[in-house]
Amino acid sequence: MSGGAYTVEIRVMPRASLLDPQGQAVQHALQALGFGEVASVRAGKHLVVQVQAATREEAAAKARTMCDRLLANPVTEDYECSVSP
Amino acid sequence: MSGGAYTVEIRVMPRASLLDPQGQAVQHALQALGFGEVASVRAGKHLVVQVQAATREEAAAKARTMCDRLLANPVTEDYECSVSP
Amino acid sequence: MTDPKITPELVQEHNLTSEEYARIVAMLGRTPTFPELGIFSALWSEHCSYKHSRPILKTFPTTGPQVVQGPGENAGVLRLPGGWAVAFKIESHNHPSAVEPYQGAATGAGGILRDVFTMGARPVALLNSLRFGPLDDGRNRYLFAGVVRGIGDYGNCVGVPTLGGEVDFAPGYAGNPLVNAMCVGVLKEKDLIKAAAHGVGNVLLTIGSRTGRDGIHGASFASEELTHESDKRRPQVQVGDPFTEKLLLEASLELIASDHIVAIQDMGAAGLTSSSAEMAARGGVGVEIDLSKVPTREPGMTPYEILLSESQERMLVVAKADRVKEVRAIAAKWDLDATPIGKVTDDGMYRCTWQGKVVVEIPGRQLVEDCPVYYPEAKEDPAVAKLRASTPHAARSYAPSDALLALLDSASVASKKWVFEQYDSTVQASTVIPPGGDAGVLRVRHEDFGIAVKTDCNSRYVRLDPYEGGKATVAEAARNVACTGARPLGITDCLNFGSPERAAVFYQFREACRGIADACRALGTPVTGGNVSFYNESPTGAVDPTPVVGMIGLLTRADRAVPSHARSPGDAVFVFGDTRAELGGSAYWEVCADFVGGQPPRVNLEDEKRLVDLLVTGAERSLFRSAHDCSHGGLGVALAEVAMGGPYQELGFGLD
Amino acid sequence: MQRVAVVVFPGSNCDADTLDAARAAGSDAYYVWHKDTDLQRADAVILPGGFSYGDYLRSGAIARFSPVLRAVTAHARAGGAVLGICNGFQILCEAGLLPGALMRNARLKFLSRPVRVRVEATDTPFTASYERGAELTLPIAHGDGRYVADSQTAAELEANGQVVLRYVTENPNGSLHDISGVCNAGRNVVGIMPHPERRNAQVLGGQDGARVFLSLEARNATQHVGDLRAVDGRHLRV
Repeated sequence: MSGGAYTVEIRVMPRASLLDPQGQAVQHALQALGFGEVASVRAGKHLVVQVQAATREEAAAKARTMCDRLLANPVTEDYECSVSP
Repeated sequence: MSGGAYTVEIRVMPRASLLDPQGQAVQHALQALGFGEVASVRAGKHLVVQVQAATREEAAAKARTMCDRLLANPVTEDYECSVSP
Repeated sequence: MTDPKITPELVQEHNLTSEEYARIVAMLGRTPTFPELGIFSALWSEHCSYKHSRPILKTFPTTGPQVVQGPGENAGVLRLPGGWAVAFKIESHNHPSAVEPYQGAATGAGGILRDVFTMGARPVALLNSLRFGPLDDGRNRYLFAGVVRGIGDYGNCVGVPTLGGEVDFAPGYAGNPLVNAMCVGVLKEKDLIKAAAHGVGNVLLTIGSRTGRDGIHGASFASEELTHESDKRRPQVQVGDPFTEKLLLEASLELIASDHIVAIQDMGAAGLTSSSAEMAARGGVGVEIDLSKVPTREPGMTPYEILLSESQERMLVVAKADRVKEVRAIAAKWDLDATPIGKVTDDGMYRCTWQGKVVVEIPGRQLVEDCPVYYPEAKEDPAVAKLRASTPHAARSYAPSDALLALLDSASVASKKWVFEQYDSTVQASTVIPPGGDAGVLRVRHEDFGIAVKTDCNSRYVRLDPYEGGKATVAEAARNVACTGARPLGITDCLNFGSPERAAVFYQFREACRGIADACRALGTPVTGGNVSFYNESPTGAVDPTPVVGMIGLLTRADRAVPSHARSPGDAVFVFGDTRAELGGSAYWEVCADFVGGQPPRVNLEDEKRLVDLLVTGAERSLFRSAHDCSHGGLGVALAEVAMGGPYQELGFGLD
Repeated sequence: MQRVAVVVFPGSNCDADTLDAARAAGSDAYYVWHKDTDLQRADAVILPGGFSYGDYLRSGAIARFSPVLRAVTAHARAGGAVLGICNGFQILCEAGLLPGALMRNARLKFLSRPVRVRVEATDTPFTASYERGAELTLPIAHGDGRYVADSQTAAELEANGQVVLRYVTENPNGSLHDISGVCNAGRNVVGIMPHPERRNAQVLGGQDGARVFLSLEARNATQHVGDLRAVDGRHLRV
């Protein structure tokens, strides 16, 4: 397997239209701690995947397939991937 | 409150040396789905906070304080913040 | 990375006294290696050796026709009808929970589950006894929420219902919360397996998760007070994985039933060291372990770290020499690794090698049995005697109804629904009486009998009068169980105290144990095992003495279990027993007069025995529609609980 | 006597309860391991409650890829009866066999308590022997029971009468339209959050859940509904 090891950062967030109780709970807790200037909070998952790939583009494509198949639920979540190096 | 609204992306991950059952489960699942080239997966939280601040640096400083006091568990988690614009 | 040189500082850092170290050198005839020092530090810690409590524990009654297995094994076992038996135990995970409440409590639940299924029993109920500082303090609220969520997430995922427990709040626990977890399992008596290694040549295997640096110094860490300094020396936090635990549970029960193995034990406090050494000592054999074969999770782990790691969800199995393949097949079915790491020998030595070199060689029996035993001084703190003799200056005059409302509103007395509704209490479809009543009751499928389970301790009584408090703790647990109609059978105990090296604390311990022993003898409920947790102190001082008792009761007919809430209008209400002017240590004085003092109620054990007999007989004859114990808060609170406790309708009382 | 396959995933913990409840109702119930792909001539398939794969990532997210799901999907496509209870319901949604999804409870806490639900549809294999509109007391025990669906799906569910159970008097987890259970368009795949297998005998506090399993037998037996009380009686001897 030529190419090298890439690190993919994947961000999976609940759909904006959906109720985000976790985000709301964190927001209220922050405001209770005196961070009145916090307007909103959204809470989701962060995944860091080490993957072998020939090129950076291939790593990104693989990441997207993983998200579509498993890592994100299309009914309730959106995702974003960023690959490094 | 002068200044403006900043978006802070916060990444909260379990400490590297600690057992990460969720990361392991996702890794095995991806490998079972045929993504054999996945070497490791680590799973954590992703938070997006909208905050009012005078400057970008102040927003970043506030974000770090929020993480130290509430958003990250110092015993089991590490965090990283990035502010935009 | 070479091992550090053994220096007096290093010995002291391992919580070994100079006399203990001298005894080790005499035993080995040489200076111990670094891994050996680690092993002695763990096995001779208070947590593993009970060196300050063993003489007192020997005074407990531990025999009876219903006792299948008394103290000394991973769990106690009592006999049930139809060839059945019940394995149960309670253990503490106090210090890890003070550092990280969620994982501390979760791994406490995981550990106690393994202690029960390692006997061959299927876990059927979990209970937990929790103590925190007052809830007006943010840190205590954080610890409280984290512990409850940790226990819930773990127990719910493994699929064992939580059927009871208790939660209490007092200033004494502010720096040092108590998290005691109890597990109850059922098995056929003939399937009981003991954790004693035997059979020269039989193979030792680790099964389950890989070994990491979790909780190193866990065992000795539990045996030392929580100081600010301990924050720096915080061990790697133990992280639990309930999903792997569920696989380990099923694999272990399948292995035990398969006859391929001769012994099995959970790798609990002090991990591989305590499990292998205890199994060898119980079987009177030697073991040889190749530490380089132990599967690790982190690179570059040293023999010291591998021996002492407290990574969770790991079992040590002794397989018949010719059955290793079958053992690994069963583990593989449940997606678990099973790795041979050593064998049983006949030279009585506890030996470990690392990359071909011997790094540990200690006489097995002496390692476990030669730990010194201490007989510390016991003297009551005069301040407590004075407090016991005093009464509140002038209790603010409360109208009875206001006093009752104040009591019902206090955290210790108020309903704990917020807590137990986070625990799955109906998984396994065997719950006859769910949490919230006097005791949890479960049925055993396709059998008539039922099992009642309860944990109890009134730490205020124990603090003011340890002997009477010890008696009261056992009596209250027996009453709670009997209220459901179950005959109390036996107990396990988790004795949470401060430092035994302080005369005032050891007086509390000795007297409380004397009270427990007397009550167990009078009520016919022998002690089948348990746990001692000393050094529960923090910068603010020792915790209140909290000897928690876990009681098991037997109902001849599960479908005749008696709930505690009122059932229908028109039912007659009785109070059994007489009410004496005993307000010492009462919730009333505490809430309404801000005073925790006075002589706590003296327990008449003969009366308690007759009350238990009455409750059990009455239930068997279906005379009672409901029955509730009158305890913390008194009669008014008890009646309120009976009226409000019903699942749907709110009933009232007309009383003279 | 119906052949009922109870699927067991690593992490399922209600499989034994579900097997017993199906047998108590007179079915020939048996286990199918998640790695098998043969349902052994099942008339009905039940995905029990539990924490398949530890509920890691999302409840049911990993279990849906187990080999057995291919056979379950084929069984469902062929009109065969499929029931998902709690975690089983989550798996069926993740696998696309049921519309919508189950998310974290609104108050973020695991909830274990009896709740009141109303039977909204009786033309499914698992609710045939209930009276329409009947109110039941069933235990729930979940942390991710909040049913969600986009507005269009929600409208279709209501219009087609695909809501099978609805919370009454109290919505414990913030589910859309108080939904506690749904079925697919073909009405042969049903998902419910409450646990009927934990409430099928008086000793457990009530038997409101028994008819979920009795429906399977009754629907295919020639008896009419009246005989159910006899079946009910026999069933009580558990």
